Amino acid sequence: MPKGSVAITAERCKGCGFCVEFCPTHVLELSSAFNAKGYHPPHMITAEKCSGCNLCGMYCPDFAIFGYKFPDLKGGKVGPA
Amino acid sequence: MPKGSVAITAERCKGCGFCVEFCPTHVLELSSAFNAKGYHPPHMITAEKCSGCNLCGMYCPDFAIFGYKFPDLKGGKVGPA
Amino acid sequence: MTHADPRCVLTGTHFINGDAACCEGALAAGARFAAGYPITPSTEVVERFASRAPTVGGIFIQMEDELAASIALQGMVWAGQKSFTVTSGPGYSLMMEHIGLAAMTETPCVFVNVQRGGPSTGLPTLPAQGDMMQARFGSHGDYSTISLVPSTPQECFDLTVTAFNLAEQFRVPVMFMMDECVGHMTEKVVIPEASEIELYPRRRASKPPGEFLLFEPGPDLVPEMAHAGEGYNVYVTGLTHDNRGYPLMNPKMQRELITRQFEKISRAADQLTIVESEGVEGADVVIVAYGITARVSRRAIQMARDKGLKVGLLRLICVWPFPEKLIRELAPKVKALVMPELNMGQVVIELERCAGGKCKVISVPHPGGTVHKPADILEAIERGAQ
Amino acid sequence: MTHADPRCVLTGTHFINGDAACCEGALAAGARFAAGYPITPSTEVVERFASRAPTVGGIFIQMEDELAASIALQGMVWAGQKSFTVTSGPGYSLMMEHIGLAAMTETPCVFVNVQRGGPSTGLPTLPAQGDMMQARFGSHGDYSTISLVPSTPQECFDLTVTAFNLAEQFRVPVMFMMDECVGHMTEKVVIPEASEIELYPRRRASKPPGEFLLFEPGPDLVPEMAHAGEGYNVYVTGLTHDNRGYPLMNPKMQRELITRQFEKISRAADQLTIVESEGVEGADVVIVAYGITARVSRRAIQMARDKGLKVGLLRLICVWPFPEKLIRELAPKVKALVMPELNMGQVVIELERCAGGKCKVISVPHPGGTVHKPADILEAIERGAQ
Amino acid sequence: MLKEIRIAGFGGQGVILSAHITGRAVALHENGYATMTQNYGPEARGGAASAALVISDQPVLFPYVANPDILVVLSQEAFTRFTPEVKEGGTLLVEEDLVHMENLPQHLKVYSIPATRIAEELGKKMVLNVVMVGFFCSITGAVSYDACLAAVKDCVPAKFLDLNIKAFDRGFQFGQELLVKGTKPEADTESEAILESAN
Amino acid sequence: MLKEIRIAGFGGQGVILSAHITGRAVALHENGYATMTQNYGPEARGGAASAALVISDQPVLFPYVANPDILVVLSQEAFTRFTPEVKEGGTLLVEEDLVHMENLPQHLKVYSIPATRIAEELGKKMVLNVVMVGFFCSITGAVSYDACLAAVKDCVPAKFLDLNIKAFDRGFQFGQELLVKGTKPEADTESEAILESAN
Amino acid sequence: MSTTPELAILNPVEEVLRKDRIPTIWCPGCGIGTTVNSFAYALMGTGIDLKKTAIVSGIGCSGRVSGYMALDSFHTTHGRAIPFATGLKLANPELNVIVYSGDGDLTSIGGNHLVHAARRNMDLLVVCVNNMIYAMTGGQAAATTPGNSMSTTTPYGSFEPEICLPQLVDACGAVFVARWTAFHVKQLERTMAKALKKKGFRFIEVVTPCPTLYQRRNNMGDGLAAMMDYKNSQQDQERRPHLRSGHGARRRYHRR
Amino acid sequence: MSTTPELAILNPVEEVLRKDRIPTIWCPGCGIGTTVNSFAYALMGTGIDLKKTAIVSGIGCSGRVSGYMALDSFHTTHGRAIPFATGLKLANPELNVIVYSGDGDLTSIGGNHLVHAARRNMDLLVVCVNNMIYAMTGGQAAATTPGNSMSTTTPYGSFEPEICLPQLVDACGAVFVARWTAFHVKQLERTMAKALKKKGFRFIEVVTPCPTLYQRRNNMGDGLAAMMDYKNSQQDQERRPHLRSGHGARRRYHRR
Ligand SMILES: Cc1ncc(C[n+]2csc(CCOP(=O)(O)OP(=O)(O)O)c2C)c(N)n1
Ligand SMILES: Cc1ncc(C[n+]2csc(CCOP(=O)(O)OP(=O)(O)O)c2C)c(N)n1
Ligand code: SF4
Ligand code: SF4
Ligand code: SF4
Ligand code: SF4
Ligand code: SF4
Ligand code: SF4
Ligand SMILES: [Mg+2]
Ligand SMILES: [Mg+2]
Repeated sequence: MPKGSVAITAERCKGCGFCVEFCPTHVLELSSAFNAKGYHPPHMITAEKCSGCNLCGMYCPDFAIFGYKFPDLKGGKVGPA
Repeated sequence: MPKGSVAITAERCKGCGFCVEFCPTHVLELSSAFNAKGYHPPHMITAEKCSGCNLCGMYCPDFAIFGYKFPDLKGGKVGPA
Repeated sequence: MTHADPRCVLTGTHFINGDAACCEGALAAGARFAAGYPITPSTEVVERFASRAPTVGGIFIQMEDELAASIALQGMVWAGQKSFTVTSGPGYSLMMEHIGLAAMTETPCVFVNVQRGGPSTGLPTLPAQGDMMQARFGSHGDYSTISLVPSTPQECFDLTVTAFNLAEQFRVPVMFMMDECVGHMTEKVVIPEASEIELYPRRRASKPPGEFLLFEPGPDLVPEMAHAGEGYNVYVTGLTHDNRGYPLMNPKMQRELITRQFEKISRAADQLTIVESEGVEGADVVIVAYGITARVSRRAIQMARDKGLKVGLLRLICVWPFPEKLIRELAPKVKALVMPELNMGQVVIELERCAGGKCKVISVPHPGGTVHKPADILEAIERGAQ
Repeated sequence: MTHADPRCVLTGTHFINGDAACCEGALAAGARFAAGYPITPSTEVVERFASRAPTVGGIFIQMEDELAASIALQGMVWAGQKSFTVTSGPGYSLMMEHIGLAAMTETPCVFVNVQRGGPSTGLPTLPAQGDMMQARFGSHGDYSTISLVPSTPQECFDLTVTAFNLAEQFRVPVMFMMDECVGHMTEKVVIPEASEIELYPRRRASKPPGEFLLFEPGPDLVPEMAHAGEGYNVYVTGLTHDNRGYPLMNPKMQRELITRQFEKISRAADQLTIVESEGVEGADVVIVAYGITARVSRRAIQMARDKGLKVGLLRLICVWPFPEKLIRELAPKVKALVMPELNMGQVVIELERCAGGKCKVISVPHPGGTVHKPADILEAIERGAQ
Repeated sequence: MLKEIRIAGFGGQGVILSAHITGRAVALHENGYATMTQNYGPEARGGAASAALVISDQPVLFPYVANPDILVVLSQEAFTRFTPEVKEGGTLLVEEDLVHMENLPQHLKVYSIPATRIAEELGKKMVLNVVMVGFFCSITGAVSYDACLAAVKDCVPAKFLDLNIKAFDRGFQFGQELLVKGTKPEADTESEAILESAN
Repeated sequence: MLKEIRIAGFGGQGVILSAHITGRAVALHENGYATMTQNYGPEARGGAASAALVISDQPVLFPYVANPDILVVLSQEAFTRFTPEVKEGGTLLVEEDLVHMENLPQHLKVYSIPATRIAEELGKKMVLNVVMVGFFCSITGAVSYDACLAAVKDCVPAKFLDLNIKAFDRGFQFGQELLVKGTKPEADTESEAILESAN
Repeated sequence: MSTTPELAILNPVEEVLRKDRIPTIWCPGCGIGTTVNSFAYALMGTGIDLKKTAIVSGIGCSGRVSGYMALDSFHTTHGRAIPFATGLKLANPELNVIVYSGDGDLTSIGGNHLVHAARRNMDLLVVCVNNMIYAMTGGQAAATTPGNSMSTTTPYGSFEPEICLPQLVDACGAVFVARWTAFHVKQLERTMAKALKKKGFRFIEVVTPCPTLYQRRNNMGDGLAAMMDYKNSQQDQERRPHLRSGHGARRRYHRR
Repeated sequence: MSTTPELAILNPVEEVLRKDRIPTIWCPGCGIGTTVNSFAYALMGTGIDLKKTAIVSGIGCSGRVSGYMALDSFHTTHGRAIPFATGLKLANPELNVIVYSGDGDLTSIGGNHLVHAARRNMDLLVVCVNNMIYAMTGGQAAATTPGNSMSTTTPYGSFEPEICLPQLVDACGAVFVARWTAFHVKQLERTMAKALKKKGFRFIEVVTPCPTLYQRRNNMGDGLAAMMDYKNSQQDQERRPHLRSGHGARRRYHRR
């Protein structure tokens, strides 16, 4: 049961791979698909491992991805860590 | 018997008093006479004490004075220390 | 128009030099902030300002060089203040990049240049009018600004106020082109009551954030202004930019932007034809001069009139933009226009162009260091009258 | 005249851009030292020089800013070398103080400006000719220098050599006014044999130390030069100075010095009238243009001739000093002179002045970012022909 | 004979170099005249880049290209921007994987090549521009094979020479094959989709 | 009534201030017009300094002084340089200890004062310029005593006010006494020597 | 897997970005954008009044940062961001003024202003993006380019030693000096937040990848390679001044 | 008492002075001329080839030194002596190039060149005459003016801390850094001689009296008073940066 997830704006992505490399739980991978600019944006390969920690978002130089936590059952805060 | 003496170009002097103050043996004094620019150049008051060390020359910002040593009887160098 | 703040105005009669009068003019105009760097013969302006400004809640900052001074003042303006800087030849050369920046970003401010003999270090303590073309063309690229030239300490006061007003009205950097003579000449200067000093207020954004565009031209092509800290998220760049201020680097935007920046000045040509004329009507020869040289010319004119010559004086107070229309009208009516300048012939280029061959144009150049001998100007008048 | 050093000359046929050709021209002219600071679109000149110079015993130094670059090169010259610097608009503005220094100290050197759209940061990658008046008047005070404008990469090579030669002949800083178009345009460039490249050698002191005076004018008013390290105890200052080079700050010395510095150029007006003319004889309309704009004008001329109009082209290669005499002679013979420029109308001021009302003078301004549409120039030709 | 050519894509694709090679071929290896100019934005990579080339048997007066005879596009943005400028009946060369040809004017002769893919197959994506030069040479005949190859050799570092010659040849070959098949791109499903949307 | 005045000496003697005080007296305390200009060298002290003052009952057009009606000299250099410029029949005021009057033109009216010595006696060499203002006021009558005194008061720091008033008065007094004795300097041996060499 | 739809649309940093200007002009793998994230979170986290916050840049790839921030943005001339900011701050002391620019801009052409703003303890936060190169103009050597590196103006390797910025700024008397790399996103955010809340002259250097113009010419791989390098290697001293003598990436400078 | 007539006429330092330019423009009690003595003896003592020695100044009272030396003399623009000297040295490496100028010139407007010449270890000797003021222009505050001092542009006392030059230059990597006062004529001579013989970027600061424009306004007496002060007082820290924290007048800096 994943604790969080990511939102990706594929058209902004320049395929640098920072998010993939620095995701602590190795949730992401660059897809083989091109976006309009010819880059390969990331997608989730092990979504269940995502903690929503938003490290991917912190690293993404193009504001193309960010992570967020699912609402806590006890009513915690929603939003990036 | 003095070991040295000084040469003074009175017209260059601006009366700052450096030579007087920093002569280690207090050989000099500012004279009461004016030079053309209205300054009081130094003169020797205790010439016998002059070692010719040229400290006055080192201090004079206007190249108006310098000290030199008398020739050594044993044929030493003539000129500023 | 608003009026000067009485706390900043040293109302009264003074015996002060042009530099001091310029400082008082800036204060009266509402400048409480200035950035500068010392240089002879301009330093007295900022020295006085450094002492006066804190008494009215202002600051003078002496920057590390003229590059810094000439942009720090623009920061002051974008923070909502009126501001100016003061320099002389070598420092003015160092300010050129930032005069272009001020023109491009339409930053209202005043650059005072107390001209001395050049080129290079030249004659630091002696007068010249050798930076007149530099005032117009010294920065790279095309821009159009305003240059005023005072010829008495009294005018150093009065016209400094005008310089600030024009800067605000047109959102341009205004060049205040003094010279060592006027700057270091001491005379009676009358500073009026604050209520008699009219000020052109900052053209502030009349729309709220979101609707307001920082470079949207008003009816007179001049945009309104918002400052840092007012919630507008202003965007100011020296790049070619659109009405939001965002960089937009293509020939079309360039044409739109630069053409407008020229037109906002050229449309106001009549307002900016600021001259003083004396005996021009019916004259055979008119001396066209500015600054200290205009004053020296008066003696030559007296001498010429004594000889029975019909001579007038057209004193240019606003040199840039050049009063083209006036000269085009005047040239056919006279035998000659004579222009003495404390330079090798700078503004006379424009004079001759505008005269368009309709009369003789006689340049009386002078490399500076002192003023003209009236006899030299007289000689030119006589040549012109033939 | 001597000849170029074969080791420095890349004899052969090349497909290179104007920036590269300029670099090769400088090397061929004997410049093995340069100081610079990167700026688009000029950087390729020094990048190439940085790679080429060490192969011929030279050095390129990238300084910390343009202020430094524009004076380091003068140090190089006073050490006995030929040297130059390269920049574009904003950097050129920063060099203004030192152009004045070079003029005042009569330091032979070359300032290359690859012009881009301005003012301020403007259009860094796009062309303009907006710094033409700055090249003449950008530094404070009065000085007279030479400005050349190439219109093809081939000319970037050829005229760079000329620029160095003129610098040496007159002991002045020479402005080499390229633009982004020409700088970034790639074409065939033929570099001749070194033996075919004539160089004007440094005018070295012909008298021994003690007798030699560093600023004593020769018959053509140009002084000879001694360098640091040659035992002459040279004294070089930006202050007004006497023939020894010692500061002497009075109006008389100022007049003597500045007048001579102007005259050494003005006396050579004929040599410095460097133009290319085509179809001017018998033309109704002559286009007067320089640099890339002259090339663009050729298409407009073709179009006009197709319409049966008699149009000629006068291409200014040396823009400053302005070919005054030539224009004064030409103006009465034509209906109109048309001047397209990639600026809001700069050199046309001189054109109109010299035309003296003898013919129409039509400015075709353009704020830059691209070249003129030939149709716009055609339209001006048609107006002129009426 | 005067031909105006534009090659456009984004920074980093070697657009400028491909124009340079072509111009050089004409100017130095064919006794013709060539003038190359370039436009680029402030971006070092990823921004729009385009080069214009005027080749002629006469000296080139006007160096700019407003309406090219031949347009080579390596990016969608370049396609959208420059296609409308091509002369009536002009030629369009396209990097087929990077460009979706929407609103393609009917009057154009269109030739596509997966230059990036070919370059990647050769082991170095960067040679896509040389592939394109070969393709250009092959399709347009505006410059001879020999001159073009000589220019390629002039311009590339020695250690990449073989690779580049291969890239040039692959591009040239691809063009020759295409010419045999006709001006329209191969009717594989992917490019059919493109053609559809190009109505 | 237009009077051209030059006051000259070296930097640090307060030459400029003395001209300022005099001009101020005319412009602000007498309803006249005064224009003061100055020349100075690059030196902060010790270099040549000179001020020119034009006073008139009409606005002053030409602000410079080529041939003064009155010359005040405080240094040898100033004497040598400016004396030849004085108008025929003009007035020369001299600091007598600092100037040896060689080649003195006969047409001049000459008045000397040991201003520095007087200032030193008052305890501050720096007020020599105010002594000179008093002397000037007294000898030339170009400006009234009251106006001049008022201007002195305007210009000096409060804590030195008394000293300066004294200096002004001493200068004025010295002038009055001299006028009684005639235009030539006191015939003490020292100044006689000067006069001799002034032939 | 349910996502909260609103969140899925808006990246939180966009609160302080000019959305209408994205995508940025920066290259793939350029580290400048990464530093902007740390800055954005620091800005939002400290709760300073964003309406009273201005950001000033010079010219360069890094100098474009000001233009992407939804603050009062000033993109001035090359090297002169600090004196512009000085004027801004003096004339309206209520403003938080941040200078964000490149190494070339702030330390080469603008070096004098850096020195003197630090000396006069001007109340500014200066963030210097150090990619060890003049990037925007195409890869010329900067004062920060490590000795022996290749660049377009040092085709035989640069023969000048590079400058150590924290040491320089410290010598001038800055009250707060720090250095991180773009890899240290969290540490950088915290440092920025801390600096934002301090008064006086504060300086933060961020060593940042420039794959296009610095790394490529020096065979140092792409942006990711640089980031990995920042992460892993603490030993190899070659061409990585962020790891050098006493000024390790992790070391923070405090003064006064 | 017999004097040797020849000696009595020629001051030995005149060998390296332009005699036709004496008297100097300097004020009574100005310390600049005193530093010139140390420099002259150092020059003569080291026996370097004076024909291959050039001296470069900027603008200022101190900047006039170059014009009094019988060397190749360059009086350049304000602040730019170092880059001029850099060009000179690069284009003729045989030259000994000395920059001799004022504190304002070298460290305020010219600060950037100082920083970068030190950084690139340019082979120059820079002598900075620090009189803690802009003298030639009439006494404005400089970056070296001690905090709270009076000057014409700080009529209420300067509110900016002054810079410590040896610390700055050291941080930039100079190979030789020293500071003396004009009182320390012998030490200064020795230090200058030592520096003249070294290679690389060498920097010597000399704290010097300016009675006319700095001291008078700060009630610090005449030139002699300043010299006495340099001699005697080591405790009083007020307004005498030459005595301050760790940068005592007697401390010499060496690096590399
Ligand atoms: C006066 C001036 N000189 C030169 C330039 C050209 N220029 C623009 S950006 C830049 C270098 C930027 O380097 P840096 O600050 O390190 O930023 P980066 O691009 O590396 O992020 C230069 C030299 C300019 N715009 N203005
Ligand atoms: C570009 C420029 N700005 C300003 C000046 C004016 N200026 C000449 S000397 C000087 C200050 C000199 O101070 P410093 O270097 O400390 O020398 P000092 O006179 O104190 O010996 C200044 C500001 C100038 N000549 N050029
Ligand atoms: S939010 Fe955290 S865990 Fe999820 S993908 Fe991003 S970095 Fe990985
Ligand atoms: S970090 Fe951003 S730009 Fe890089 S691959 Fe991930 S989403 Fe794309
Ligand atoms: S030479 Fe020495 S002892 Fe003689 S007066 Fe000079 S300082 Fe005194
Ligand atoms: S040191 Fe020189 S200037 Fe000073 S009093 Fe002595 S001789 Fe005169
Ligand atoms: S050139 Fe370098 S610094 Fe500039 S955007 Fe690209 S990677 Fe970033
Ligand atoms: S003003 Fe100061 S530094 Fe200048 S000469 Fe006089 S005492 Fe020396
Ligand atoms: Mg950088
Ligand atoms: Mg000083």
